[in-house]
Amino acid sequence: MSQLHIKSNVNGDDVEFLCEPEETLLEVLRDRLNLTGSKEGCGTGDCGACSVTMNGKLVCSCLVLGVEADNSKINTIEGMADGDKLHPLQQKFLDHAALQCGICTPGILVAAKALLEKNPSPSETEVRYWLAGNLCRCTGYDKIIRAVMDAAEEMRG
Amino acid sequence: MSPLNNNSQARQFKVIGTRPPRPDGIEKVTGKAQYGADLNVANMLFAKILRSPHAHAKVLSIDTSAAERLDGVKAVITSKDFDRFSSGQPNNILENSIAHQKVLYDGHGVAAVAATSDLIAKSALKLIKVKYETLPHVTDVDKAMEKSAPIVNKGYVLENVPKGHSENVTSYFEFGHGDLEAGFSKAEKIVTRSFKTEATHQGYIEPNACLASMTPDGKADLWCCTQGHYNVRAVCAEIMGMETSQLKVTASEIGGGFGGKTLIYIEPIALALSLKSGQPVKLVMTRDEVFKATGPTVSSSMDVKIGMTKDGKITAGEAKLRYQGGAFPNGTVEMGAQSAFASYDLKAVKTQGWNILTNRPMQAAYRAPGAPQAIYAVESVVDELCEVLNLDPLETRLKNAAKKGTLSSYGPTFDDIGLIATLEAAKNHPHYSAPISKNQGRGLSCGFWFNFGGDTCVTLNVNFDGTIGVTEGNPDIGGSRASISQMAAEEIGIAYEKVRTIIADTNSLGHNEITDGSRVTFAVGLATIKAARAAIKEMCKRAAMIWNIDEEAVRWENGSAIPAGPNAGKFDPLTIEEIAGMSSQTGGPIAGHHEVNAEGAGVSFGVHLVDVEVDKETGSSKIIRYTVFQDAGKAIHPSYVEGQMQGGAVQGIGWALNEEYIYGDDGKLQNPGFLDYRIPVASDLPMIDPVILEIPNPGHPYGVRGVGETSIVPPLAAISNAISRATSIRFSDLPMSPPKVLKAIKDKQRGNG
Amino acid sequence: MKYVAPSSAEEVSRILVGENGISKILAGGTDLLVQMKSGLIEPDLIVDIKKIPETKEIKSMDGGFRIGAAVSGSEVKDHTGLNRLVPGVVEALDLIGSTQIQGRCTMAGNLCNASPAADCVPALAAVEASANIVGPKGNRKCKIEEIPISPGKNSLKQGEFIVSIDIPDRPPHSSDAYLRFTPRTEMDIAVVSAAVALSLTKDGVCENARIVLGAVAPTILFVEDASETLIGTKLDEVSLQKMSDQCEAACNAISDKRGTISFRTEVSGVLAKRAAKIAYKRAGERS
Amino acid sequence: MVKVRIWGSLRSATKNKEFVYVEAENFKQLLDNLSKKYPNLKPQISRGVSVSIDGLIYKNSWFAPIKPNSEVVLMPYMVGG
Repeated sequence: MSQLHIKSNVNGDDVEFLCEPEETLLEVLRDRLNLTGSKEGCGTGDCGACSVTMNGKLVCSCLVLGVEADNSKINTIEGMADGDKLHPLQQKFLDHAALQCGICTPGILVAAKALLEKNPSPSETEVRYWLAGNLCRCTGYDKIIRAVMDAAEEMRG
Repeated sequence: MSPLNNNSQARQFKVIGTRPPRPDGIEKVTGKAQYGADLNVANMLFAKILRSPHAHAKVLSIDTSAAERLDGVKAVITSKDFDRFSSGQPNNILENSIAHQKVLYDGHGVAAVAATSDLIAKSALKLIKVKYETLPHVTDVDKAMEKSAPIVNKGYVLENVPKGHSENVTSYFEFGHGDLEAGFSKAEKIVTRSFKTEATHQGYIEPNACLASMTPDGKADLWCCTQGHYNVRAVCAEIMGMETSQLKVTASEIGGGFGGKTLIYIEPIALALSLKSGQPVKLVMTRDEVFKATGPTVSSSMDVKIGMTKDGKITAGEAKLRYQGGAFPNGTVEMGAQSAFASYDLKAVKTQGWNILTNRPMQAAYRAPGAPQAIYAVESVVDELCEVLNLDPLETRLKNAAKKGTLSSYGPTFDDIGLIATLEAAKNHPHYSAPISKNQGRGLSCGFWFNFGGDTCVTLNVNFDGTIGVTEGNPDIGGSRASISQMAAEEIGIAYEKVRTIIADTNSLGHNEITDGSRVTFAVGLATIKAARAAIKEMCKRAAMIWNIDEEAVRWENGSAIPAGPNAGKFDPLTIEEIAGMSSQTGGPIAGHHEVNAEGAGVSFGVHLVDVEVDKETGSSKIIRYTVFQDAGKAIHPSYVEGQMQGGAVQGIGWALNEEYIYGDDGKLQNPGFLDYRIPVASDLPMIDPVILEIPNPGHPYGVRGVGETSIVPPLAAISNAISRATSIRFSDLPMSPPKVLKAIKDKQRGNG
Repeated sequence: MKYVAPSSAEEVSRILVGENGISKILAGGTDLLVQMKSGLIEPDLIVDIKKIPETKEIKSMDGGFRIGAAVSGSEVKDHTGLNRLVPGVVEALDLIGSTQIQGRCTMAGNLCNASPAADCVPALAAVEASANIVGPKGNRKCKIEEIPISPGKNSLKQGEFIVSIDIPDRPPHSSDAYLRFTPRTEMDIAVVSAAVALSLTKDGVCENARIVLGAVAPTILFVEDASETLIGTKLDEVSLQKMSDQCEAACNAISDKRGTISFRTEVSGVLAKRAAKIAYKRAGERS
Repeated sequence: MVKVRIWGSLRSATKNKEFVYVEAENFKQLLDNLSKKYPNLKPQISRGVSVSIDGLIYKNSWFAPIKPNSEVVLMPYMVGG
């Protein structure tokens, strides 16, 4: 096994790391870069708890190799708030009690942000289908959908 | 959606019933909150568990030598490594974590490795050579009862099990009262039907994870995601032969549990690996392991017989419940047998329950364990009777509903309960009278759960600036820090923001029962209120010292000490800030604490109403509209009460429609992943409309009843009844997956259904 | 395990030929990484093809399109030309996995994975798409339906890989549709699926039809007699029913954890009928 | 004397009696005296029982008071989710 040297940009910061070729981006984020906000719920792309964006595209970081992050821009939950100012989605999740245990929350917030950047005024159905890859076992999704719709409305101004 | 206030309440609340932001919210929306797998420490090793590929086999030998020789491997253990700690008593938790002489199910742990990286640990597992002698297996509940079935695990049969069954039948329970035969003889119509439900998994999104560090002097620190770290300490200390005080367990944030994280699977293994390697060890399950080796629910086979008069009075009810809960015994079937008919006021009722062992993983509690299955069967038959007798299903339930003074089906007479109010709320809700379209059916079901209390400790510290620190010992699984802070603020008479509640490690408080049985808001809330009252008493005493009057002459109001009456003297109120600021000078820091085995939890009822549309060409069912009515006693933080009701309902929807453990003929689990174990996704669902009722629990100062579990009980029958009405076919087998529904429709069309 | 990311197709082929162990092509990775995670495969070499320019483009070609092997589902979904030409193929790709999977998964990957339940394969076969293969003995072109040969097995030879997929232009009044059955609305694998591509005359008479079923046989199933049944009709109920029955008759399904033989068989006909109606409506609207 | 309701399958230990009578002023005395009077109840009592006293379920509070006219029901010890 020989490790590869990767240069990437995570949440606006240039980073370099060494990783094994078989390590996933999720493992790199969590174990090498200490960004544990992205969660592993399944490791097979079925739960969305590890959602990040890679060059602006929403992906499951468990289904991306760490080496593929070379020369890429990665954005994770840790980069969502602007300093001490929460992103409107984060604030609306708190206001609507859209989280119970909170393990799916980082992935859902990252996914919802990607949605609103693509489609600032999604219908309820569009929100539900966009977020279908993010499992939540606590809430039944109701308050999550309301929070996303409300954040979208606020962001539209 | 605002809570209905059916009972006028003496107390006017200021903080209770509001919806403040949760104290741990920002950590959880920014990714800062640390869950089980999120902690890394210096010199840490990564552990992996080797698991059985067989459903049932003797372990002839385990050769770990090649794994031990692999570079980077620091420790390898098998069940033998635990022998030196053993008290000689069999320990089911340990035996379920790591097999002794036999592997009892597909995925049963056999050996474990700790290495310097996850990849090395994975490679080491492949180097462990295990020789098995496979044995015949059984995974079906009815087959496991047969005399000829392979015996799964010997020595567990209780003294009262009737003869004639396989040794897999380990316990038998019977409840009820009255004369069944006389009851059935009065019935206009009797319906008897058999039901089956498949096992489901709690499906928490965070796999079980822990980090253990143990030293040769017998001390250890353990970090883990659990519903009860005090229980983890008790169980692990016993397994490891440790004194309780030497094991400090800290609960991480917990990514869902629903009962599944009340059991212990990996912590003893991490401790043993840490002891052997001399390094901290992190052990995180994969999703595949979570499905194969952590607790699903029981699966069941049930017969229900109910008689009804033509005007809808139930004359007698009988249920036979056969539950399998894997390779070790459990106490689920007796709870099912007790709750089956709990919603009804019956003159004659009898329930029987058998627990059966199979080659499946040890079942764990899942929201109201045992109740959803039994109540699904009973509520389906009640609905069928309503249909054949042409009666309104809601009126019929009202006519038979349990109320204050009803002799319950499980023995005690009910005190104030909220079932009738809940049914009335459903009846008066626009959902019940809304029109439904072609291919749709409307279903209804009642649900019930006991709710628990149990050992609880709370310390409430009054800081010098008059703010409050509450220390409690129950992992916050869905917003309980908020509700506990609210109760402390309410009782003390200060703002919610002045209170911070933390979850203590096991060395900072006395024993706390697991976060289960919907107990936390009830029991921890009760202890918090009592702790606050103790602190208030002390603050009144300090005020009395300052004013130089009798302690009894001081009253507490709105966060201040005031003279109790005109005779006490004329003094300006002393605020909590002032008293706290002077506390060093008046005797020292002020705290209140309360330690109690909280009893009197008070039962909870719910009613669910659902409209389902069935695609008759594909057998696919779609939830069109869903309303939950539930008695919360008193909703402390209504948003999180609604969240429990919505979340439970959706778990029930998954159970009713698609979730199931699928075992192959080889006894292996076919679907250990979120792709083929289908929990509902956002696009499967409509909004879930919650209606909170508040019929105060006399056993709690604010009237709180547990709300976490009841909501999973009604969906199974509500959805089954809706599909049955949409298709004019009675369904009696869960899940109602499309192939099953389509087959029933086709059979009916072909005239053999 | 080794990881390489060559910048030309020829280099990929050379590297593949030179590797003695197990080598795997990485494009979207949505199947490969899952298989690696479960221990199903342990490659010695991973060849990432995303650095090869032609795998990343969608090119117009004589009214049709050439889609690079590393073009993701979401890129296809956002492509106006493809949506107009082959809406059925786009909806098939759009059904794979979740939004996150869409961001990575590729048609070529779906094809090479050779699952009988692969969503875009029936849809591609219905519109007579083909794959461009690069290999040690030069380049070749292959019909879509000839790539998967049995569950998990494809017909590519040592050193070969798919570099792009061609979707030819379609005559006027042609369109397609894809439907699948899954227990959940999203995040699921097709229990059974049907793709229908139709070409109509100006008057709405079916001139050409291709009906391809998924997950009802070891590979996708082009149902010739059912397709012919629709030709010369305006998709009246009688013809549709006959076509649906012929689809059911053609099925060679299995029972497994996702569905039974009878379910797959019965629903294949239902889906074929529903997809045909959609394709017919779309074809009528497309000049 | 307190009147105690015994659940169905436990009645094999009480000579098939649905109700038994024992002296008891609290939970502990109840269990102690039940064990004495009906030794066959012992295995279940040692595994754990809950007691409902006037409709409130007690899991293990020994000194929960029982009045002579209290409604007392023996129940299996329960665990939750």
